[in-house]
Amino acid sequence: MSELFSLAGLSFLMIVGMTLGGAFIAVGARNIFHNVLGLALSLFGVAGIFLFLNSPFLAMMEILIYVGAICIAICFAIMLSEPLYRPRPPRKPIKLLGAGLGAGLVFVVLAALVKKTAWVPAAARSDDWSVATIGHYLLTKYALIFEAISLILLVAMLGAIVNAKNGRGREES
Amino acid sequence: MKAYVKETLTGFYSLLAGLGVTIRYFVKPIVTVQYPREKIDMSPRYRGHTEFLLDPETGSHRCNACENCARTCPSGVITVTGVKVPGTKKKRAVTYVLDYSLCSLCGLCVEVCPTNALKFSNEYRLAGYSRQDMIIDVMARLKAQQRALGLPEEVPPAPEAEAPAPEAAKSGEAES
Amino acid sequence: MMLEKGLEERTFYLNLGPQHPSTHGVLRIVLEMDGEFIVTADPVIGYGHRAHEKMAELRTYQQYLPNMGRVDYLHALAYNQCYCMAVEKLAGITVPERAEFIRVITSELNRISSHLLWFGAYLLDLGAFTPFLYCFDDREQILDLLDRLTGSRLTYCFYRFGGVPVDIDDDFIAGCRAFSQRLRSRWDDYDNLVTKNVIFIHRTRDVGILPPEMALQYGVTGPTLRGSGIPYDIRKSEPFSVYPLFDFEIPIGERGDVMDRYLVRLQEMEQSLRIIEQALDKLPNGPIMAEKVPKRLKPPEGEVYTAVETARGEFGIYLVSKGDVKPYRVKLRVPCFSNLSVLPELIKDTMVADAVAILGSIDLVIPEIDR
Amino acid sequence: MQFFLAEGARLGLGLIGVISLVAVNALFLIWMERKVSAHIQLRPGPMEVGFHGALQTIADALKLIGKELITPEDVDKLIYLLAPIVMFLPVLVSFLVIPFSPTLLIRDLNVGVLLIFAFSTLTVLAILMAGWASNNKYSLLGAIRSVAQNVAYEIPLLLTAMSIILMAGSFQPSVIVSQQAKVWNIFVQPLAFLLFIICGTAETNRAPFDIPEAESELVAGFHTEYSGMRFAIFFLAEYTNMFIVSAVATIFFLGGWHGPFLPPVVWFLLKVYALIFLMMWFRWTFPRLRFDQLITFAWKILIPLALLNLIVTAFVLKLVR
Repeated sequence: MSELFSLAGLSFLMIVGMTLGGAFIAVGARNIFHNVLGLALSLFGVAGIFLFLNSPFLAMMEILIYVGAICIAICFAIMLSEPLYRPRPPRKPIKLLGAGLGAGLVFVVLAALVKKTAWVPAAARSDDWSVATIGHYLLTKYALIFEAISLILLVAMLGAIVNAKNGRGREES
Repeated sequence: MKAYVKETLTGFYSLLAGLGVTIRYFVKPIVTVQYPREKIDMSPRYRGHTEFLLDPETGSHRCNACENCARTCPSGVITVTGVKVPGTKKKRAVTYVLDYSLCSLCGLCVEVCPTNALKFSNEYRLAGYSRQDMIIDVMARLKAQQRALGLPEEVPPAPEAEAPAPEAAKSGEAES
Repeated sequence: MMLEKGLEERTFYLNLGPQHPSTHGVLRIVLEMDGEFIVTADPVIGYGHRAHEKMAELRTYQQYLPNMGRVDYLHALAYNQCYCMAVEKLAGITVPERAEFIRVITSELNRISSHLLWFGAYLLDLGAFTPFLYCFDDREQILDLLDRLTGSRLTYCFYRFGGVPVDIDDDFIAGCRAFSQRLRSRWDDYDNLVTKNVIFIHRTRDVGILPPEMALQYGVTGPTLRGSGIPYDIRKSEPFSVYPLFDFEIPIGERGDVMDRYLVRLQEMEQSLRIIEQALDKLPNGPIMAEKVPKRLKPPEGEVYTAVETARGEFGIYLVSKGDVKPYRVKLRVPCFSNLSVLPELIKDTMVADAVAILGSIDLVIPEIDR
Repeated sequence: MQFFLAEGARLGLGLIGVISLVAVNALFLIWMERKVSAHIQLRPGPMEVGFHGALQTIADALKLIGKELITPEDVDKLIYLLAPIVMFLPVLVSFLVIPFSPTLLIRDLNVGVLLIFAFSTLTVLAILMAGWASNNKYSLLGAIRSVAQNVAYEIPLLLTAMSIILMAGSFQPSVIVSQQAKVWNIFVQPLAFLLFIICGTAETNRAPFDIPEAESELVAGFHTEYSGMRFAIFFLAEYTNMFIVSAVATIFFLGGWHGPFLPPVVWFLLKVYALIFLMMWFRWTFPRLRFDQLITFAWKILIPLALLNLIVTAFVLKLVR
């Protein structure tokens, strides 16, 4: 327990707090823009956890892609959503309960998994984050994931183009 | 494709040309005037507010308070009062006050003056904190000019029939 | 932005003005926007109303002179000229030729200075700051010249009924010639900095196209009309003063877009330089003031309309006299009012950035619209 | 424990150094911008406070500090207050990894370049927050424009950065710099340099890409409603962003601290300020692009060129190695 009060421990607590707090804002806030900001905060915290796991590259990617790109994209979507001055529908207790139960279930399953897994110490991984290594991994060990992501992105882009084409009907300008 | 490449290249060249112009001006000497430190001379015909022309013969003004200027002024800027000079049928101005805040600098008063008593001053730095500062006592300016030149100050002829309007005199005092 | 329940929220309203950097005055345009696109535009005028027309009825003919420089302060001399022409026509005063020449020279100088200011301010609207200062450097030369002649730098009140009060001297003539040389030497820089600039071309080409028919319907005049390809210029079509003596062209555009209006104004400056040079060459000797202009002008009963070509278009004065020292009625036909009325048509379905570009290209002087 | 103390002291010193650098740099840059614009426009610029107005920005900063902090009605208060901070923090973080000289750098991270790019994306979030929270249509329009612009320009920026990272084979700034001891990358990758400068100008929202704050259209864009020190922080962040973009460009293309005779730090700063001058020169020469043209420019010209550059780089590297 005492190691939680070292510099590293304190920062860990801070990061976990950020992640959890951000997550709560993300689901709890009633202003949709606040939700996104909460999400950004939470993802920022996740990046910090990656740092603790000795994966600075992933941490940076987390910020670059999730905070920098995804959240911004969500903000964009918000601009197209219902205006905020509209009265918001009241919360239904049943829905709240259901959501809470669902989230609890996921948590329990994850926790059980974490308990069961025999964790390999991180030291076994290499510390080499050069471009060559990452490229190598992407085309060998993680090739399937890489390709799958590319496909998804391609589909998303095509969808975006189709939507943009049909959306406004202002092609002439 | 060819057009695309060509447009990109010519566009890029045009940007470079623009940069060339600005860098050439960057090393040119400046053209502006550092206003309160430096002052440019106004052109001799600059239409500032009016003031009395100092008649070199008499060493004083030529205004005979005919009030042509006051009447012709589109904005009613001018208040002039005069008294009868004893022994003649002529009048002579004792006060001449401009409300410069209303003046539109058209110069009609100078043109209409039968005795050519008025001229434009070169003063352009006229700033004030209140409307009172914009009321210019032309007679006081003339007297200051006379003092600077060492000319005798003119004693206004004793009022015979009409006395100068008290308001005008008062505002003249406030100014000087 | 509370909207009524019935109105759907697809659009919103944006106030461009009354105080906005690109309206150059107190003009307000209510824009109904769909995102960055403008659905409708509704100009609201009258913020700078000074009752110039009513003032004419309360003042003598002479006293109304200074007002004329203030209707459109950027091309004040043309307004002066128009009013003087109207009164002279009414009172039957003939202006000596030399005075007419001086009027043309100074008015054309003033036109160049107006166009230069427009050029700079327009680039300012498009986000380029520097050309503005270069133009002002050039414009300053004109102001100095006119200052030395007329004694004023902006709201000139120079022409008088029957002529001009002050003759031009050799210094002024030399100054005009030096200026025309100087301005010509600057065209290259302006071209490289602005006209050929790819960003500028993209911002102005095919933006805000004003078809000639629409321009005629709305009574648009001046460079805005000529940009649409209609060579209507009062100096040629209803010649006044001594303009028929000079050889100059009326530049017109082809497509009627913002770029064409811009080019027309640039070329007009060149034509004005030509007029000035010819006028200086042909300048006759003689009096500068008509003889026997009464100090208390009482034109006979009657009415008269005169028009001149200002930097913004046709300016006309309709003057009714009942034989009094004061005009009975003065109606000013100002070009910007008509030019503004076409604006909603032009900026419909464009983006805000284009709206600003189009608004600038019409070259509005707001106090002139409000009068 | 000792490691943490030493590291903590280093970070603390670094933080103080960075904050003072940010402040002094912004003061200097604002003065420089005024002088550069003034001389391009044939005027002298500020001349009154200090030698040639050198202290003018300090006077202005004092004025801004003394101004009332206006919080307009109906703003989203929390976000409204947070936005300047979110704008400013990532700027500070980026300084952690900028190598001013072989020795003068706070943390030599092996993902240093990524860190700068990652944190620079937060600027967009801050602008969006400011624009949204201000409850002003001009602000919101500015924010939306800013987002679209930054998303569009980040892609070519990262693509050009990738070609340099490919050459260096590392994300570590000091490694990228050391590899340019003999030949600067600008001579190997002139196109990439050009693209990087263009995208960098766009990323910092500077003219001709300053549409989020286009004054002739949107009054002041996303920071229309901000006053006093809050406004000053946006200003500070803008100028510090300029510095960071120029510093990254220096690391990538101009050989970082390398240069004869003068000490490395001086060389580094000289190069950075030369690039900043270039950006100022752009600003005072060009008109502003229209919003859609800006996006078109990014997608139709910059991204294809950046991709092409990346592919050619990879190909040549494969051949050489």
